[in-house]
This record gives sequence, C-alpha cells and structure tokens, in this order.
Amino acid sequence: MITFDNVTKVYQKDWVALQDISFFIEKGEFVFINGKTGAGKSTLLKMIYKDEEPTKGTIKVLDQNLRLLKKKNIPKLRRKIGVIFQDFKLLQDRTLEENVAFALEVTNTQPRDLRKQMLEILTYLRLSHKKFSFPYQLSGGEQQKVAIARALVRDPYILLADEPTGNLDEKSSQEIIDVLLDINYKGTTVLMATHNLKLIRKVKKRMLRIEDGKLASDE
Amino acid sequence: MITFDNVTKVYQKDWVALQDISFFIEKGEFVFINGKTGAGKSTLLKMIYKDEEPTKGTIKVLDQNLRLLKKKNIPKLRRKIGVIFQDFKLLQDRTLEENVAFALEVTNTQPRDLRKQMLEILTYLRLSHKKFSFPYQLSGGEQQKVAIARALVRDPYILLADEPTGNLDEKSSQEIIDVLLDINYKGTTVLMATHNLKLIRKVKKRMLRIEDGKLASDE
Amino acid sequence: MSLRIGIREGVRTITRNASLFIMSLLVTSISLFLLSLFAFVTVNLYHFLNILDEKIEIIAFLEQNADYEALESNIMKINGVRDVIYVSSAQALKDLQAELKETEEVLRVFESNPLPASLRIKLLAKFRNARGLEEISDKVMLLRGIRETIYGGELVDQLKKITGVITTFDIALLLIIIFSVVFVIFQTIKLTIFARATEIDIMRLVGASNTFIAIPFTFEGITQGIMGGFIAFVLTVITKRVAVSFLSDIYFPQGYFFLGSILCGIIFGIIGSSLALRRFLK
Amino acid sequence: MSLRIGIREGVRTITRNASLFIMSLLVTSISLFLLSLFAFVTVNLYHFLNILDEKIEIIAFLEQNADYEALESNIMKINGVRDVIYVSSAQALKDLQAELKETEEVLRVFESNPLPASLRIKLLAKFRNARGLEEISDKVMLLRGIRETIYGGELVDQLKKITGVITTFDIALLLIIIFSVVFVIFQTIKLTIFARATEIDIMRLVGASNTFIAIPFTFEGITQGIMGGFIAFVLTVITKRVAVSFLSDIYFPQGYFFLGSILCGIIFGIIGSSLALRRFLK
Ligand SMILES: Nc1ncnc2c1ncn2[C@@H]1O[C@H](COP(=O)(O)OP(=O)(O)OP(=O)(O)O)[C@@H](O)[C@H]1O
Ligand SMILES: Nc1ncnc2c1ncn2[C@@H]1O[C@H](COP(=O)(O)OP(=O)(O)OP(=O)(O)O)[C@@H](O)[C@H]1O
Ligand SMILES: [Mg+2]
Ligand SMILES: [Mg+2]
Repeated sequence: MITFDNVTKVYQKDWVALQDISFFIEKGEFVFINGKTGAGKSTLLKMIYKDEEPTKGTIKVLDQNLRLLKKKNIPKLRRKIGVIFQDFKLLQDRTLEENVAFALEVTNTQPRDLRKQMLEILTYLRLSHKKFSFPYQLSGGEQQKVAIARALVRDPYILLADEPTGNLDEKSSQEIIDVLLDINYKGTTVLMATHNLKLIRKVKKRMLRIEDGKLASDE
Repeated sequence: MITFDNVTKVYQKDWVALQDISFFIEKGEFVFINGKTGAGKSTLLKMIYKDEEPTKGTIKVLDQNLRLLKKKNIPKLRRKIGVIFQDFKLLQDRTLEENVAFALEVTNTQPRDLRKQMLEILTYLRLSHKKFSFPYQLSGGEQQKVAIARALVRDPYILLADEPTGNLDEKSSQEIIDVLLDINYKGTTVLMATHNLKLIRKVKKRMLRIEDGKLASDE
Repeated sequence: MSLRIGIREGVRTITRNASLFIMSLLVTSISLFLLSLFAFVTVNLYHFLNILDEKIEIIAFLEQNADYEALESNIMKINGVRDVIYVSSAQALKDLQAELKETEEVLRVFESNPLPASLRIKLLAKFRNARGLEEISDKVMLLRGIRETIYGGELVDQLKKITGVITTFDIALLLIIIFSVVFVIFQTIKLTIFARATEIDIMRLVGASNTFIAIPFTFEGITQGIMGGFIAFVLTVITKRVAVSFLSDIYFPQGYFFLGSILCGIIFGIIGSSLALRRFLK
Repeated sequence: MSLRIGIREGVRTITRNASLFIMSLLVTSISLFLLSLFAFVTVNLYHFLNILDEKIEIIAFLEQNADYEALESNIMKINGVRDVIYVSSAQALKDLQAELKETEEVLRVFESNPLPASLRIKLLAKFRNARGLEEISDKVMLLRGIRETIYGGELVDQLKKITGVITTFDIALLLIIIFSVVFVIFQTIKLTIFARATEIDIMRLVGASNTFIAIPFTFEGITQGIMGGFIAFVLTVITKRVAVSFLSDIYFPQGYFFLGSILCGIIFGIIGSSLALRRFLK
C-alpha cells in the first residue's frame, strides 16, 4: 500500500528533516508515527499525498511511484487519501457542512449519497448543531473535529491523521481513536502521527518512531 | 487583577457560550481553566484582552472596566497582556525572529533591550537555529513555541495561555509548564486554558472548571 | 463537475467574498467605462469626418447658355456620379458672398458678377479621392458646354491627410487604452484571486482538480465582466445625455454600445481569470 | 514608532509581499499613464488653440494713396494694439489667390485687381475678443485715410465658441479620467491591503496601535505612487517620441510632466492607503 525506500528529505538551507527512511505498510494496517516536535512526522505524511517531494529515494503509494505521477493526476491520488491536517486547513469562507461536503464533491459523489454520508459523519462526531457555522465561529476542538469529518467522510483507501487530537479533551480524543480504529477495521489503512504516547500505549498497534530524522524503531 | 462579575456571552444565533460567570483573580496567581471542547475557555480568555465583548456583566482587568475602555486605548491594554493563541496567530510574512521582535517593537522597546530579550527567550525555548525560518517552514510544535516566545518575551503583567501544549510532545509540554510557573513566580499573573487534566493534576494550582457554559468548580 | 455545482460554487465564491468582488467589479466597471467613453469619442470623430467627406464634389463651370438639363442627365450616366446639382450664376455669387462674409468681406467690393453658372457633381463614396475625382472630371470635361471643372484636389489630399493623422492617433490611443484596460482588469482579478491563495491551496490538497477550482473563479470573472460592462454602459449613456446638452450633433449607436460593453466585459473577464489562475494551477 | 522602524517595516511589507506590490504597482503605473497621456493631449490642444487665437486681427482698408506710415505709428499708440503690418494692394491679391486656390479656384477669373491696400492690426491677448476688437476698430476708424475695417467678429465668436466647447468637453473628460484613476488606484490598494487582512488582525491582537499598523502600508502606498508616477512618466515620454514622428508640432513640457506624475502618484498613494486602511482600523 505504502512503501518508503531510502527516503531522504532535505529542506532548503540544508536542513535534513528525514534521512534514509524505509518501511512498508500493508493494506489495512494501523500505524502510529511517533517522534518529538520537529522530528519529521508531518513531513513524512506530506510526502505520501505528494505535497512535498523526497530529495532522494522512492515512495510508492497505492502501487504508484509518486515521482512518476503526472501533475494532472495528483488530484486523483489525493481523492483516494483522507488527510487530517495538523493545522486543520479548513476553507474559511465555507460553513462546517460545506467544508465536509467539499471533500465529497471533488470526488463527484451523487448529491443523494453526499447528503447521507455527510449527515452520518456529522451526527457521529456530534457536530450537527454547528452545521451552519463558519470555522472562525468554532472552538479549536470543534475545528479539529471538522477536519476529521472531512477526511473520514469519503471513506478513503488511506487515512493520514496528523496529530488529530491535539485540541481535544481526553474523552473526545478517545472517541476519535475509536473512530479511527473502526474505519481501520472496515479496511482503510490508517497512519496517525502523534506525540501522545499515552494514546499509543493504550491501543497497541505498530509504531514507527522517528528520532533525529532517522527511523529509530518499528514495533 | 482580573474580575468577572456575572459575565454572560451569547454568540449570534442565540448560542450561549458562557453564563453568569463570576470570579476574581489576584495579582500573581496561576489559574488553570478547564472544560471540554467548546466549553468556552477560549471565549473567556478573549474577553480579557477585549477581542470579544461580554453580552452581560462586567469585566475588570488591571483595574480597568473593559466596557468603558476607549477603542484607542485597547492596544495599550493588550501590550500589558501576553497571549498564547490556540491557533498561534503568527505573522506569515515574518520570520520566527521577526514575529517575536514584533511583540516587543509595538511596546517601543529599545533596540538593544529587544535583541537581548529576544535571544534569551529563543535560546531558552531552543528555537535559535530556526531564527530565520518563516512559519510555514516550521513544524506544528515549533510554531506553537514561537507563539509562546512571543507572549513571554515582553514580560507581561498577565499571561493568557490557550492550550499552549496541544502540539507539543510530553517533554516539551512539561518544559512549557515549567516556563509558565517560572514567569508566574517572578510576578506575572498566569491563566492557562487546557483540557489536559494530567498536567493540571501534576501542578496543583487553582482551577476554574467550565461545564455547559457555567462555572462548575473553582478549587 | 456538473454545471449545477459549478454555478453554485461560483455564486458562493462571489457572495462569501463580497467585498473583494465589489472592489474588483468597481475597477472593472470604471475601466470598461473609460474604454466605452473613448469608443464614444472615436465614433463621433469618424461621424464628423464622414460628413466632411460627403462634401467632396466636382464643380463644372458651364459655358454661357449651355443646356444644363441635357448636361445633368449626361453626367448622371457617368460611373461613380451620385448626384448633380445646378447652380446658376446669380446663385453662385450669393453663395460665395454668404460663405466669404464670415472670413473675408472683401468681395462686397464687386460690382459686376464674374461668376459662371455651374453643376455641382456629388460622387459615390469610393470615388471620393484624388484619383476618382480626376477620372470623373476628365469624363465631364469631354462633354460639350463645360468650360472648366475644379475639384479641389488639394483639399481632398489635405482632408485625407488630416483624416489619416487623426485616425493613426486615434488608433494608437485606442490601442493604449484597450491595453491599459485589459491590463488593469487582469491585474485586479489576479489580486482578488491572490487574496484567496490559501483557500486555493487547501482545495488542491483536498483533491480538487484544476478545473474544479477554476470554474467558480471563471464564473466570477464572467459575472464581473457582465456586470462591469453593464455599469460601464449606463455610465456612457449618462455621459452622452450630458454631452448632448452642449453639443448638438451627437452620434450614439446605443445597441452596439450595449453589446460591445457586455461582450468586452465577458471576454476580459474570461481572459483575466484564466490568466490569473494559471499562476496557482501549475 | 521611530522613523527607522517605520521605514524598515515599510520595506518589509513590500518585499515580503512582492507579488501583491508589483500587481498593484502595475495598475497604478498604467492608470497614471492614462492620466498623463490625457494631460499630454490636453496641453497640445491648448497649444494649438493658442496658435489660432494668435491669428485674430483687425484689417483696416486704406483709401487710395493714404499715408500708411503715419497711420501705422498712430495705430500703434492705441491701447491694446501689439503690432501693425502693411499689406499693399498687389500683395493682397496674391495672398487671396494663394489662400483661395486650395478651396475655390473661382478667383482666377479676375482680370483687374479690386483689392485695396490694408493694415493688419495684431492685438494684445486680452483684447482678442469681440468687445476688444470692436473697441479698437472704432478707434482706428476715426483716423483719416481708413476706408473700412473688418475684424471677422463672427470668426472670433465662432472660435471662442469652439474653444469653449472643446474646453468644456476636455475638462469633463479630464475630471472623468482623474476620478477613474484615483478610484482604480484606491480600489487596488484596498485589494492589496485586504489580502493581508489576517495579518492586520493579528497585529492588532498583539497590541499594535493603529499608527504602527498604518505607517508601513502608507509607506508602501507612497513608494508605489512614486514608482508608478515614474513609470507613467517614462511611458509618456515614449509616447511623445512616437507622436513626434508623425505630428511635427508637439508641445511637451518635460519638467512639469515629471513633477506632475510623481506628485500625483504620491498624493494618490497617500490618499489611497489611508482610505483603504480606514476599514481595518475602526
Ligand atoms: N517548508 C519547510 N522548509 C524548511 N524546513 C521545514 C519545512 N517544513 C518543515 N521543516 C522543518 O523540518 C522539520 C520537520 O518538520 P515536521 O513538520 O515534519 O515535524 P513534526 O514531526 O511534524 O513536528 P510536530 O510534532 O511539531 O508537528 C522541522 O525542524 C521543521 O522546521
Ligand atoms: N465567533 C463565534 N460565533 C459563534 N459561536 C462561537 C464563536 N466563537 C465560539 N463560538 C462557540 O462558542 C462555544 C465556546 O467556544 P470556545 O472557543 O470558547 O471553546 P473552548 O472551550 O475554547 O473549546 P476548545 O477546547 O475546543 O478550544 C463553542 O461552541 C463555539 O462553537
Ligand atoms: Mg507535525
Ligand atoms: Mg479554545
């Protein structure tokens, strides 16, 4: 499903964010990515949806070599991947509902299915009462939930969750983890970057730990 | 130092975020504000630096009734308060260093003092090596640290920290708490909104808990 | 993307960023108005030059007692002649006196009438140039009863020269203004799109194709063009109303101006938004 | 805020948002260029009208064998007279023939010379109107040896009327263009500031006073004005160069145009950014 082969990422000014990272993630796996602030977790995820290019090495996602993927086909790749961005990346001029619907519309979902799927996920995350609110009218945690809803709603092949519980209280965090486990159970490959070791320990899944830009452990 | 007297905040569409909140915080206190997602923690803090107006009730900050504070004097109030925003609010067209310097420049700090204070805080938070990076070149945690540095650098009378550790790993989080305790020890009044109960329990300070928009406990 | 979604997205793009849209619309309207105003001046200039052109004629002086009616019908048969008017000797003096009175009153001094009768020959448009004049004049000269023809060859040359200069100048100005207007509209649309760069980036990250992103903005560009063109047209009509009050003879083909404004608006809107989007959709 | 910080902040505002600055600068340049171009046309129009005005004169026909030299010196003493030129009878015929040749060649028919000698009286500028002409003409008529005076009263009226219409039209156009240009520049600056609304909000939350926020943007506005004015000036100079190649007599006071462009740029820049900022700094 996802293969990293000796991937190195150097940002400008010779800042080596990741070095010689290799791993393989099978379809249906649930993997945590751990590492402290600035370790390179987000960078790793960004390379999967081709927001950043690796400086060296090969990345394969859904049987495609990303380096060979044509620009015009990037949207197609991204539509198969759900991403919960660390900084949410909500569309500021759209309501909560429209933000979630947007993720479905780009995939040409039929209006009928769209409404159904959307209502389902909003109810599930207890966001329905804020449906018509714009992002600036939401609390930090509510915004994060919208970001989660948007990633989940289209039942992606791969789900990338970058620190999805940073702004959520303990109870909500646990709920989100349960949602992720649930969607994983239904077949979606899940990668979740987090520094919250407590959560990871509870769940007992595979964990990639990044330290000083290198893969320190894979257990 | 900070007085809330029967403060109610109703957002448009009759959404009651806070209801009849009353408390008094003395100079030099350290207070946690706890409550789950959407409880109204950020709203409470926003009213202290007059970003939001209470619908009812009176707020006094630094012996000033905020309702009577003239618009042109708002900047003066804000310069005495350091705020760590939940969503960082970094200036995107400025480097890390410039973002921190900006907080000092608005207070007319002498260039010499400015450099000194800035270097101190950047070194302290281990950000010096990223001095010339723009926000988009920083990891989530690094951005949060910049937000913290900017709030701390001008030695404010009051420090408002809104979920300052949401993007930080355990070790960094602990360090930040230590910094806040330290600055509090030196005389600054600190209010920190968080849902991280673990941190709160460790520190043992006064805690205001908000539930359903009401002050549920003050201990 | 279905048309329905395209339009809905476009409407949202406009309404949710109303301030941006209005600012940009105002710039577009004013720019198109300037263009329209200039077209208005140009049209009237040509209208005026056309009237001058109409005045080009050949004067054929008749011999004493020539049969002017026979001559008239003969001349009418010449290719390129549109009309022939007979001016008697008495009439000629009156005309000349009337004409010169305003410039040089010298001719009052005359005591006898030295002016012969003449035929004024009006030409079809394409013969109203030095060559056409000469050609027809030569043919007229062959007729019996004609003493002399004059056709102000130099006047025609002069007129054509002036028309040439004015036309060149006018076209140059027109090009400058068209260029400026297109440029300003383009840059303004770019600015409004730039202001939403973050939103566009997010859309791409969520998997929106370039088309999906472009359609609402193009829709916005077209809407802006149509509305801008309409506002420009209204402003031009107002200008025309005002102009009429102190310049009597004003030419204003309202329908063409309406269509022209709207069309220019649409074209510039499409081009502007497409070009502006290119930067973001590489 | 110290001037040093103000300037540094201004430079940063420009360099860190270079695309926005350049787009806005281009719009400003083109707008100012249009204004400058119009000023250029206007200046030349007035220049031309001035030359026509210079041609206004009184013609005094002399009696046979009048002492024209004595008359000349007497007329020169009349208030408002600038110059007197003697035209002999023979010269008059030549002039008339030369002049009319291009319009109506009728006068070739003359056999004797019916034209008297005359004095052409040039006037000071403020007497070049119907009243001034009449006044001086009356005084000239009192002198012995003058048969008649003519001064094309109607011509002057005509000219003044045309000048009046052109001036009104011109001022109207100038106002429209000034208004449009100011408006476009203003809206464009507003758009660039709008694109940075989030940044401005953050600055205010961190405690920046309105002045602190406004200074860099005003600096940007002024810089844009100066640069825009300069670019507009260069474009106008180029236009002038091109115009010279097919219109010989072109008037272009370079210094004034330079100062004017830069000054307009600065003024519009300051006004534009101040007005635009008002929305954000309430
Ligand atoms: N665009 C960029 N240009 C330069 N450096 C960058 C850029 N993006 C990230 N970096 C640097 O690369 C390193 C890794 O960043 P990354 O965002 O992957 O960290 P992270 O593991 O997600 O951290 P966090 O837990 O704080 O989110 C950081 O030191 C960061 O400063
Ligand atoms: N501008 C606004 N307009 C309308 N409703 C708002 C606005 N800002 C906040 N709210 C609502 O008020 C409630 C309290 O929001 P607030 O941001 O204070 O929560 P919070 O306690 O900080 O939550 P979190 O832990 O998620 O940050 C939320 O339900 C939110 O949706
Ligand atoms: Mg990260
Ligand atoms: Mg909050």
